[in-house]
Amino acid sequence: MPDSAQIRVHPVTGTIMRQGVPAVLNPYDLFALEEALQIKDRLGGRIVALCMGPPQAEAALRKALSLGVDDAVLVSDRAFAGSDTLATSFALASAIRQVGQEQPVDLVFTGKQTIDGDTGQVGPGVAKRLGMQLLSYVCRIPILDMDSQSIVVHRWTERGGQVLQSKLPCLITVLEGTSEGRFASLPEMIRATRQPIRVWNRQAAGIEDLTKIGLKGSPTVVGKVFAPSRRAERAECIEWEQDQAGKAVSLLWEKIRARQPELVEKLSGTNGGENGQERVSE
Amino acid sequence: MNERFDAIVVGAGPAGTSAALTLARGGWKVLQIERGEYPGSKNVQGAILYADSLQKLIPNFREEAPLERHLVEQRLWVLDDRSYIGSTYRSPVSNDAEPDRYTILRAQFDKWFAKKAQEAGVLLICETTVLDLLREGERVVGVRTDREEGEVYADVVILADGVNSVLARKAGIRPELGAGEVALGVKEVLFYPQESLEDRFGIQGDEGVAIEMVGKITGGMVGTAFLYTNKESLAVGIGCLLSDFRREKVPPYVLLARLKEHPALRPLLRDGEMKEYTAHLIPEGGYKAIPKLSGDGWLIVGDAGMFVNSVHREGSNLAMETGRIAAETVIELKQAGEPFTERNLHRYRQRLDQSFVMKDLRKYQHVHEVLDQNRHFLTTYPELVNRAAETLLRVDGVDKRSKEKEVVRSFRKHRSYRGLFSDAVKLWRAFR
Amino acid sequence: MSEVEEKLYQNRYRLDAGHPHIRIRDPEVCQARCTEKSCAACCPAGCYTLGPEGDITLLTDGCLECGTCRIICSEFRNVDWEYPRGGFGILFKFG
Amino acid sequence: MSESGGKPAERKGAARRKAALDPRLAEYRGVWVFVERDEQGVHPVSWELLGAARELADQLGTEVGAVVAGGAEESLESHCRDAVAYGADRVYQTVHPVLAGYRNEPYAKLLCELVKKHKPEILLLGATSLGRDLASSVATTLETGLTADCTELAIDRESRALAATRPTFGGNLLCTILTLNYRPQMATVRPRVLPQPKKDHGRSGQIQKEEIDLSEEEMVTKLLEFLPHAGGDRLDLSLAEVIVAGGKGLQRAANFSLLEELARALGGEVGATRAAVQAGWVDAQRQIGQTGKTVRPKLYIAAGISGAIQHRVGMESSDLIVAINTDPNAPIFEVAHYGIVGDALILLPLLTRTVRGQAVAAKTIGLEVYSSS
Repeated sequence: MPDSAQIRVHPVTGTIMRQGVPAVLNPYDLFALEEALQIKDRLGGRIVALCMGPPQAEAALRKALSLGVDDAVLVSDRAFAGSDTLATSFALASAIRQVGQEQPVDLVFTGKQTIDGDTGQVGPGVAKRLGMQLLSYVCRIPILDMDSQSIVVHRWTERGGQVLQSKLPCLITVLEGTSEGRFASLPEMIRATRQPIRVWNRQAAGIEDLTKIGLKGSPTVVGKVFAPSRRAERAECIEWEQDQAGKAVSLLWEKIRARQPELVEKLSGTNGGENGQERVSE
Repeated sequence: MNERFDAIVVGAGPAGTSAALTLARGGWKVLQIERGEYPGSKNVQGAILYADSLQKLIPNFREEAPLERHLVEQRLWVLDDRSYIGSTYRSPVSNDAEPDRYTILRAQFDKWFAKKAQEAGVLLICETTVLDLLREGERVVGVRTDREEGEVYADVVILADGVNSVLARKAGIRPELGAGEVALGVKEVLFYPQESLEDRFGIQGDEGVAIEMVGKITGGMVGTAFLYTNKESLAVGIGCLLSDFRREKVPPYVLLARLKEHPALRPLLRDGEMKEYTAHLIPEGGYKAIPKLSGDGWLIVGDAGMFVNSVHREGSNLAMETGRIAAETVIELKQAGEPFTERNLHRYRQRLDQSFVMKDLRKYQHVHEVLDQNRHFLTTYPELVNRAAETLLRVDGVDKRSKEKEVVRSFRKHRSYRGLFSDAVKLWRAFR
Repeated sequence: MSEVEEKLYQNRYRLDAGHPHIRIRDPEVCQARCTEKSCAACCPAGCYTLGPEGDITLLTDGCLECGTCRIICSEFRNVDWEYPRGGFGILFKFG
Repeated sequence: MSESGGKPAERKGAARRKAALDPRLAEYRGVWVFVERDEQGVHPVSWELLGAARELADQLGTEVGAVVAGGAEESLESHCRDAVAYGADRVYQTVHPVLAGYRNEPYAKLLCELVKKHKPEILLLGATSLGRDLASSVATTLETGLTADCTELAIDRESRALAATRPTFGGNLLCTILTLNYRPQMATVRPRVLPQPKKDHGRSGQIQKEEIDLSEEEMVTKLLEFLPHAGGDRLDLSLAEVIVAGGKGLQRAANFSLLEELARALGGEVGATRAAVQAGWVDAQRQIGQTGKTVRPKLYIAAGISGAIQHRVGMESSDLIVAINTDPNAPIFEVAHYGIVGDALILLPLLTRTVRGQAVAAKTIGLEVYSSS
C-alpha cells in the first residue's frame, strides 16, 4: 500500500497528490508478522505471507520473506480494482482457502488495520468468511498449544485487557507496538531475493463469482474525497499577572474539566490522583 | 556467509548499476548492495540525463525508462539582484528524432535502471549498508555489511558508493574530501497541474525546458542555480562550493529561498506544492581530484571516483560510462585468464584516459581556480551586464552613442582595460 | 529554523530510533575551541544548532546524509559520520 | 486495501448514485445504535451515537432503535431507560448469561438476528475495540457496507442514503462514503467527535425484550479473566488518554520530573519532542511527531514545546490540547485549544498541585461529573 503519511491534497486543484509515494509494507502488518515469526521460532511451522495488491506490492512480500517467511503469494488482478473492505475480505478469504488446500492453516495473522484505509475491517471480515474464531486487538499470546489446538490471548480494550481462550484455527489481529521488528541476516536477504513470489490472479485465488469482488462486490461507494479544513482559530490564551500564576492555572484546570469531564471522573476513582503512581512506567 | 560471487558492486546508482548490468551480461555472478530502501532512495540529482552513455547500455531506453521531458529549450541566465540577461536556445525536436537529453526524477529512474540489471541476472540486495572492505593482505576480497552473517566474498569489488564513499575513505583509497573540492547543492521539487506548467514554459507533450543560472544569486560564491521542468513538477536548486558556504556562513536553504524569490523566478514558481527538499554533495574537484582508481581486487566508479564535469554539469553520464568501462575491463581480464591485480586493473585508468570522460575533465581542469581567484566574475560582471542591458534598452531620450559610452565607463570603473582583457584571456583559457 | 523544518516535513524518513548515525566526538571541542562553528550555518537540514553558551546540539532526525558537516569540520575532525543502518534515514521520493 | 485514493474525486459515486433503491430494501426502516456497555457502565460514544441517530431518524421520518444486551437483567434496566432518555424510541433488550462480557461470536449472532428480524436501515456502533470487532463481523455476515471510524454522519439528499465521512490515508484526506443498494447501512463513529445529547428523563420509549438461543457449550472462545490494565507494563503512548509532553523549553533532563509528576497526577504518560529525546533527556519510545509516535489522547499538555510541524503532526488530532510556552508566537498556540504564556517550570508544579487537590476534593464530595454538561 502507499505510505499514507506522504499523501496530500493539492491546495489549489484539490486533486490527490501521491506522486512518488512508495509502496511500503503496512507497518501494522509488521507487528503481525513479527508475532507469527516468534511462534515459528518457538514451535516451528510454516508461514505464508499473503498480500492483495498491485504488482509493486511484491517488494513488501520480499521483505516478509527476508524476515523468515517461508512462502509468499501476491493476489493481484485487475478485477479487484475498486474493492472495498467487504470485497477485499472475500478475495483474501478465498486465497487463504487456496493456501489451505496445500497445507492446513492454523492461524491467520493480520495487522490491526492498514495505513491507507485505517478501517480495521478486513481481518475480522476474513475470519467470518472462513468461519474462524476472531481474536482482535491482541497484544500477547501467552499460550499456544498445537497438540490440543488451544490458544490463550490477551486482547486489548479501552477499559482493560480480556484474557480469551480459544481453539485453532483462528484469526488474530495484532495490536501495534507489541514487539520490536527484526533485521534480517545477509544470507536471508539473499535467499529472499532469489525466492520466486507466486502471483495469483482471480482464478488462481479460487474466485469464480465476479459479483463478489471489485466495484461490483463493494457495497460502499466513495462519494467525495477532500482535504480536511484546518482549524483556523488560535488557542484561547489565559491572561495572568506576575504573581497570579496559581489563579491562572486554576482557571486553566477549570477549562480542561469542562471540556473533558470523564478525566475528572477517573481521577476521583481508584486509579487516579496520588494512587495512580504505578501507572507511570519509566 | 559461504556463498561467493564473481563481483560485488557497492551502490545502485547509475555507476554501480551500469557496472553490475555489464558484468551480468558478461555472464558474471554479481551481488549488488544498496543501502536505501530501493535504488534511488538515497540519490539526488538536478536532474538532466544525457542519453549517450545510457544508450550504449540500453539502446531502447526511450521506450521504457521513466523519463520526464526531453529538453527543447535551454536558457542561460546571468542574474543581477532584480534582473537577468540571458540567452535561449530552442529547437523543437521532431517526434521521430532521438533527443539526447531528458529531465528525470532520480528515485524513479534509478529504480528502473536497477530493475534492468536485475533482469540481466544481478542479485540486488537493498536496505543493507556496506561498512568495510575485507582484505587479505593488500588484496580486497569482499565486503562487510551491517547485517548478521554480513561478510561476503568476491573476486573483485566495485566501489560505486557515491560522493561520500565511506568505503574508499576508510580503506585509505581516497583522502577525505576538501571543502573546496565539493559543491553543496540543495533542491526542491514543486508540483503543478500539468497544463499550468506547460503554459508557463510554452511547452507541450514531452517537451521540457532547462534554465541554468549564474550571477549575484550565489552571493559571490562559486556556484550555479537551475530550474528544470519535469512532467508535473519543477526542480529548482542551487549549488555552491562548500568552502564558500563555510566562508559566507549562509545556510543553503536561505540561499535557495532567495533564489525562489528572485523576480525572474517567482512568477514561474508560484502556486507550486513543495513535495521534497533534498541536499547532496557534487564532486567539483575535477581532473586533479581524481583519486587512484583501482588496486588489488577493487575499482572505483562514478561520484566515488569524483567523475563529474562541473562546467557542463554532467555527472550521471560519466558515472554510467565509468561503471561500464570498469566492468568491461574486468571482463576482458577474466577472459584472458589474468588476475585482478593492481597492475592489471590499471587498464581501467588507461581505457578511461582514451574516453570522453578524462578528455573532458582534463580540458576544464583550471576552471575552478580561475573562478575562485577572480570572484568578480560572479559578482561584478553579472551586475555590469545587467546594468548595461538596462541602459541600452531604456528609451529615455538619451542618444545611443552616449549610452554606449556610459556602459563602457561603468565597466572601466570596476575593471581596468587591462583587467578586462586579462579576464577574457583567463576565461578563454579555462574553458578552452 | 522553522523554515527548514517545514521543508524537511515534506520528506520521507525512516528513523532508526536510538541509533544516530552522526555523533559529535567531543562536545567540549565545539564549545570551547571551535570558533567557526560552520556546521550550524552550513548544514542544509539545520541539524546543528548553536546554543547560547556556544555549545552545539546535533539532532540527526532530519539529516539528508549529504556529508557537509563532516567535511567542513576539517579543523578539529570532531564529527563521527557513518551512513545510517540499511534502509533507515532519508528516503527520497523523487531525488 | 481500499482503492479509493489515487483517482480523481467523485469517481465512482456519480455513476451509481442514480440507481433506485431495490424495493426489497425499502422495507428497511429505522436508525439503530448498538449500546456498548459493561459492568462499569455504558461507553459515552453510545449516547453520542443516539444523539446523531435521533437527528438522522428525524430527517428520514423514522424511529431510533437501541440494542442493549448483557448477562444479567438488573444492570440492563437502567441502561435501557437511559437509552430512551438519550433519544431512543424503542430499545431491544436481550439478556442471556452467554452475553456476560463481550465476545465476538454471541454478540455478532445476536445483532445479525435482530437486524434480520427488524430490518433497520442504518446501524451505528462506536469505533472502539468492541464496536470495530463486532461491526466488521456483522457487516460481513449480512454482506452489507460498513464505513469505519466516521467523524460525521448525514443523509444524502438525493439518495436518502447515509453519507458517512471518515478520514483516510492517515488523516491526510477525508472521504464521504455511501452504501446504496445494501441494507442496513453500517458505520462506526469515533468517540468524542459527536456531541453528547441532552438527557431527557421525560422522553418515552418502548423497551422490548428479545430472546436469543445461545449455549455456552457451543461457544469456542471463552472469556477467562479481565485485567484492569490491558497492555500490562508496556508503554504505548498511542493508547494513553492523557499525555504531558515536554520539549527543549524545559532546559534540562532533571526538569522532566515536573512532567512525570503531572502525568502521574492525571493518570497519564510523558511524551517528548525529538529535540528532548535526542538531547538524551527522555527515552526514544516517548517521542511524538513525524519520526516518533502519532497520538490522539483526550488531553495533551505541551510544556516548553514550540510546536514545529514535525511535532504537531504527531499530536494535533488530540481531543484537547493545552500549551504552556514562554513565547507567545510559538506555533504550538496555533494547534492548542487553551494556552498559557509563561514558564513551564513554574506553571507545571502549580498545575500538578491543582489536579491533585481536585482529585482529593472529587473523592470527598463525590462529584457527579456526568450530570453537569
